[in-house]
Amino acid sequence: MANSITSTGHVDHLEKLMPHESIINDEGEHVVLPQHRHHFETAEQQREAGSFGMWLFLLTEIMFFGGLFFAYLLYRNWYYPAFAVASNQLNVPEGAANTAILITSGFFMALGVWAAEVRKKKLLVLMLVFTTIFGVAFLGVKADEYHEKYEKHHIPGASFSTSMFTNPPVNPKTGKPDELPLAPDMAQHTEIFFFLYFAMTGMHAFHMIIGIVLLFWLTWRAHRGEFSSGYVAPIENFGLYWHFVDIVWLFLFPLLYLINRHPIH
Amino acid sequence: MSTPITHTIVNLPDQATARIPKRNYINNEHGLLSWLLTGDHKRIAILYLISITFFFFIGGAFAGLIRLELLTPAPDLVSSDTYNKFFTMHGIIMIFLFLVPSVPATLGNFLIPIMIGAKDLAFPKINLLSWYLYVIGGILTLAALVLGGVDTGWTFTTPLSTHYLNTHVITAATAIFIAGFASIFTGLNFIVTIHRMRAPGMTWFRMPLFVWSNYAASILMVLGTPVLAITLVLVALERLIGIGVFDPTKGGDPLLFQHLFWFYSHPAVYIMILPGMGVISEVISTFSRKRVFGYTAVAFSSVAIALFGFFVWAHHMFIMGVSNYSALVFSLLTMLVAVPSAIKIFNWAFTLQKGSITFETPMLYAFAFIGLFTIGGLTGIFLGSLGMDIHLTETYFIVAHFHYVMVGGMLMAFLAGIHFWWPKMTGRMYPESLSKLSAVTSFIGFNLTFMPQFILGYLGMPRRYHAYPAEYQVLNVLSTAGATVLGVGFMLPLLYLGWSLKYGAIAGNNPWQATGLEWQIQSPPLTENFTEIPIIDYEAYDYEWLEKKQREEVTTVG
Amino acid sequence: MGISPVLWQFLVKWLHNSSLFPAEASTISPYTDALYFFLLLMTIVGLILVCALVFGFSIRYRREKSPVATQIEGSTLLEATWTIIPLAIFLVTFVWGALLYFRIYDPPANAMNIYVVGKQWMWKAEHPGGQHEINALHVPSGRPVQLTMISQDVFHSFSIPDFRVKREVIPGRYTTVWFEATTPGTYHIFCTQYCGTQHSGMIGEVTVLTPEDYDKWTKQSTSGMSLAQNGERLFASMGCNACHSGSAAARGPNLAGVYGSKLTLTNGNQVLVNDAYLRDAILNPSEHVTAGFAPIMPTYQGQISEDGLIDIVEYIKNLQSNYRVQQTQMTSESNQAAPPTPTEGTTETVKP
Amino acid sequence: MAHEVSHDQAHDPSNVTNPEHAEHHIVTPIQYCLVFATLLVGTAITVAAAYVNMGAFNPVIALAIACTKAVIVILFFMHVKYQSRLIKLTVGAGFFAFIILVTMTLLDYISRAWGMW
Repeated sequence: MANSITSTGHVDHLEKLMPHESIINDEGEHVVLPQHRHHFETAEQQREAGSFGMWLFLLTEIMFFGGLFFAYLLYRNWYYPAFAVASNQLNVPEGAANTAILITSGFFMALGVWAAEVRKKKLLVLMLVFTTIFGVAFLGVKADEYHEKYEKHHIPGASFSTSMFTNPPVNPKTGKPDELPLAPDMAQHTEIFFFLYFAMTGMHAFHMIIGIVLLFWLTWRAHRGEFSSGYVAPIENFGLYWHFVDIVWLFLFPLLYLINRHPIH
Repeated sequence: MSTPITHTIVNLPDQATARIPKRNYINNEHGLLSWLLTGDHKRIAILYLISITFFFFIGGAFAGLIRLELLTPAPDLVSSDTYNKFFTMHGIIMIFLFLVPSVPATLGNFLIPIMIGAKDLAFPKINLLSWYLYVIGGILTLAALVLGGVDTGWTFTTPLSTHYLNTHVITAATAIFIAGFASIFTGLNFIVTIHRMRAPGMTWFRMPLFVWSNYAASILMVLGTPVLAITLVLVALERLIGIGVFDPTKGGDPLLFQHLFWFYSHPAVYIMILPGMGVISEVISTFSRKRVFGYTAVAFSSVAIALFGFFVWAHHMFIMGVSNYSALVFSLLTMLVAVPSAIKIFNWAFTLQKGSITFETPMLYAFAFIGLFTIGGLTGIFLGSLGMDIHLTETYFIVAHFHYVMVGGMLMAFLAGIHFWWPKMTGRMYPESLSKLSAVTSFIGFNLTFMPQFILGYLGMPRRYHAYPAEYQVLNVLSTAGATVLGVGFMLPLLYLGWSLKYGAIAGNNPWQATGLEWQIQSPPLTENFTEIPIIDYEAYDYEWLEKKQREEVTTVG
Repeated sequence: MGISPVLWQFLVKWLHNSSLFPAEASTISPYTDALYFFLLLMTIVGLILVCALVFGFSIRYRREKSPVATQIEGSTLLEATWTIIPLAIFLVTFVWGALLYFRIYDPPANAMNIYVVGKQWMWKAEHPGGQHEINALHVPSGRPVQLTMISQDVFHSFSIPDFRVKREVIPGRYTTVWFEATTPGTYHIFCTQYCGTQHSGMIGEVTVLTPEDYDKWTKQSTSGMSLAQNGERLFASMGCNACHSGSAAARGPNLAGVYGSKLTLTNGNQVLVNDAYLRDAILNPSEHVTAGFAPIMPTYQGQISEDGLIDIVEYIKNLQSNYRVQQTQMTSESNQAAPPTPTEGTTETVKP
Repeated sequence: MAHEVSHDQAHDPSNVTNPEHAEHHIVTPIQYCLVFATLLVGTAITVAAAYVNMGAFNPVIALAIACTKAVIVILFFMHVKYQSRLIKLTVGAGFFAFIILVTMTLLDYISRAWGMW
């Protein structure tokens, strides 16, 4: 008996012929998800393919950031003194706070995925909103840090000044400068550190902005109840993307902010 | 009804009664929008085929101009700047807009779902997005060309590309960045489809070798392309802000660019050649009526090439001041990566043993591939061995080597694939005798063009030279003559394939009596490929199964 | 090699005259050509083998002669043979190539050093004796010649096909290659790395002279000051002698005889003082502070051209005693006229 | 005629559409809170460790903590621990490719100082 699945009106055929393929909801009767794309055999196969595809995309992101991380690794070894002093210009409390904010945002995203799986729509929407709030908070702190670099003339390019490094200002409390003065040629290499700092955190912030835009769209769709009846793939895949962006920051924070924080004398 | 012993395998339905099937993916929907917004992998393959052919002939035109200029030792056809823009455009268009996407995006898109028994690729919308990104990348490249061209060479060597040129480098870099994502999405689609959407019974070792080689190429696309993306971003940033990681006067290291660029660009040459090898496995097996000799060896050597492809990139940099010891390591690994290609060549040769061989056009192109790819591959060993590389690198020997592999190997395989699956894609047969003529013309033209360049290479004529010493002229004239013949050889298929769309004989389901799943359904296929999901219980290239099926005359699936 | 040298010379001469083969004008050329012919042989044999298999099987098993194909699964023995044999041949090529590579890129100790500076679209050769040449290079035959090369702007690549040598010329770092010319004559120099508009114009001539002609040439083409003397002038005018005066209380380390010695730096690691180290120390002094000295040396990045750096490096290489340093310092402080520089045999006076 | 579509098509081991047929494991919020806590503690430790002078070990410690945090996020937040072997393999392949890029390129940079080049 050839189970011919013509392209028209396939939903009822599927129902009759492959009952075990559809998702069994609470009352145990079989319902086929409307989002079931025709070219997949089962919804399960579609979901597996979706997360596998998302992971492959994250692979490209790993290699994309990989190039930057290698450049950082190379120049940190070549110009360690410049990197150490320049890294001390970054504000550790703000960085640590940012890391905590992003971890919290990831936590709420994970709870969001859970809420979608157990089909609690209101909880899902709430979690997505929290994730967005913390995401935006992260960007706010980032913007403040960038502004501080702007004031100190640490943005690479024409306006970059190394005076801060060649003769470091005296710390009013201790009466002595916090840093050893850098030789002028080494001070010039601090511009490479700040270029890498802006390239890596800028690329990370750009990915955050994309994530937040997607979050607004997903929150709106979640609010319309699309993801609380078994179809969770978009939430799950966005969760993967969001956690990936969180992992990139988990590496960026120690590598950029904490190169050499122990006091020098 | 056993066909009389003739010299050809082709069996077409009786032309008087045969018709193109009423419902197929071409006439399923009408109107431009149904093509531009399609999710059907077959239609996207046709869109890719048209846009790739368009860019191939633009790149080919630049090749013609270059050969025309090199007819005379003096720089007399165009100014140096224009000549530099010619070879840069030739490189960028041919590599990023033709060779990387050609077989995967056209034949791969069309055939992989059918060959593994799926209705479509895993992500049809991403597949369409991939084509749009390709077209945007192409348009941006043409924009860079029209606005004034870019003369950095396709390798964007820094610090030349970042500080010493004011041509449209950023436009070209953005174009390649976008076209790179088209290649990533194609690779991503293939990997997910091959892993997750095979028909029941289609185990890994029952899949055709075409699917295996596209799978290996997809791994390279997904893992390699992003590194090129970040490298081009860094080049663009350095041009905009002026400080960067590649500027030696500010402490940067230009060799870091070479490492990051070649980390992608060497796997890219395997992205280009592996799908071509897949086509050759299919063609050789069909026209010798035999299972590919050592199926598992050929399948695993595709994956081995993909894996080793990541370890060898610095053989492009042997004389650039990389340390002697790392040069040793990369030279040794380059020798290892050459072995799987040798395995494949011998396996194809032994597939012919005890076969029942016929010589249609795809088979002619396959023979051309085997011959020319052997030369291309072995000359690669010249460049892999350190001492030889010192004398041969950056000369015309390199130009001849990669054209033997890319044009002799990849393009011959692409044309073999186009001729082999043309009946399946369009339902029409192409004129056999004229296509054989064009195959022979291309073969002769190709050898006449690039064999002299090996000799020029050993004589030391440098690459990308607008003018050269007089004693090299004879060989250059030969090469230009060959280029004209090659140009004619590549123009012909455009004509008779176009002609066959309207006047070609009706092909029927299985004109070549091949065993692939794609030959068991109607041609051109339905939009959803199969009326029901096929159950596979036979091995790949199983001609006994085909024989039994034809005797029973049961159209199980079509 | 199986072919007798006479036949070899005849073959190479005939091919060269019909411009199908480059001349063998350096000691390394025959070795490179030997590897080339071995690989050519490998390619031809491989091609013949594959074509024989393909055409043999095609004719023997064409459809007319064998209408039904007999399926063969494959044979692991055959797979093993065409894995091991190509691998063996390729490994032989690897070892042979590596030996050749190390021969070309490790200059012998007694090599005569010539500096080459690549600049967008011209080659500047600078002989220690002071001869400056543009797009030309005069070298004696029979003596190893080492080229220490650097670029002022973009990647170039110094290539002499008839000597079978080629080396990338990178901005920011010295790269070296050496050769020993054998037959006098003029040969091409090419820039083989694409370097912009006039890339194909960046060519020149190597003129190989017999040792006697070479000495005659050095005499009549001297342009006055040797590199070391130029270096001495720059050393003084840049104020280097203020710190590197060689006296005990000097703020900079004593540079006499420092070339070729092993230095310990403030961060403790040991370094061999060669051309590259001297150049880096001038441009990035803070990374090359000798143990026991304060990191107060200013950077000269962008203030001295590559030629100037070469002159200073050459001067430091020839500095055996601080006699000249103290003398120039003394004359610069007092207002006497500087002693006339001796004219003949300029290089001797620098050495005490 | 075509094969009878066996009812237990999904459970047939050679059913390649979904070989592992992993039923979907739901990670409970308690596990998420645990992971959340460890991540915050990890951040605190890495900041504290930066202020202690351990010479060459500082970057090693910082990277070790960052790697453990990343592995925890991948396993629990991204559910890789409960997913098919294929996804685990893909994650491994990604980091393996990155490690190739780093080690093979460092191979050149490190060995430059060894001999004359």
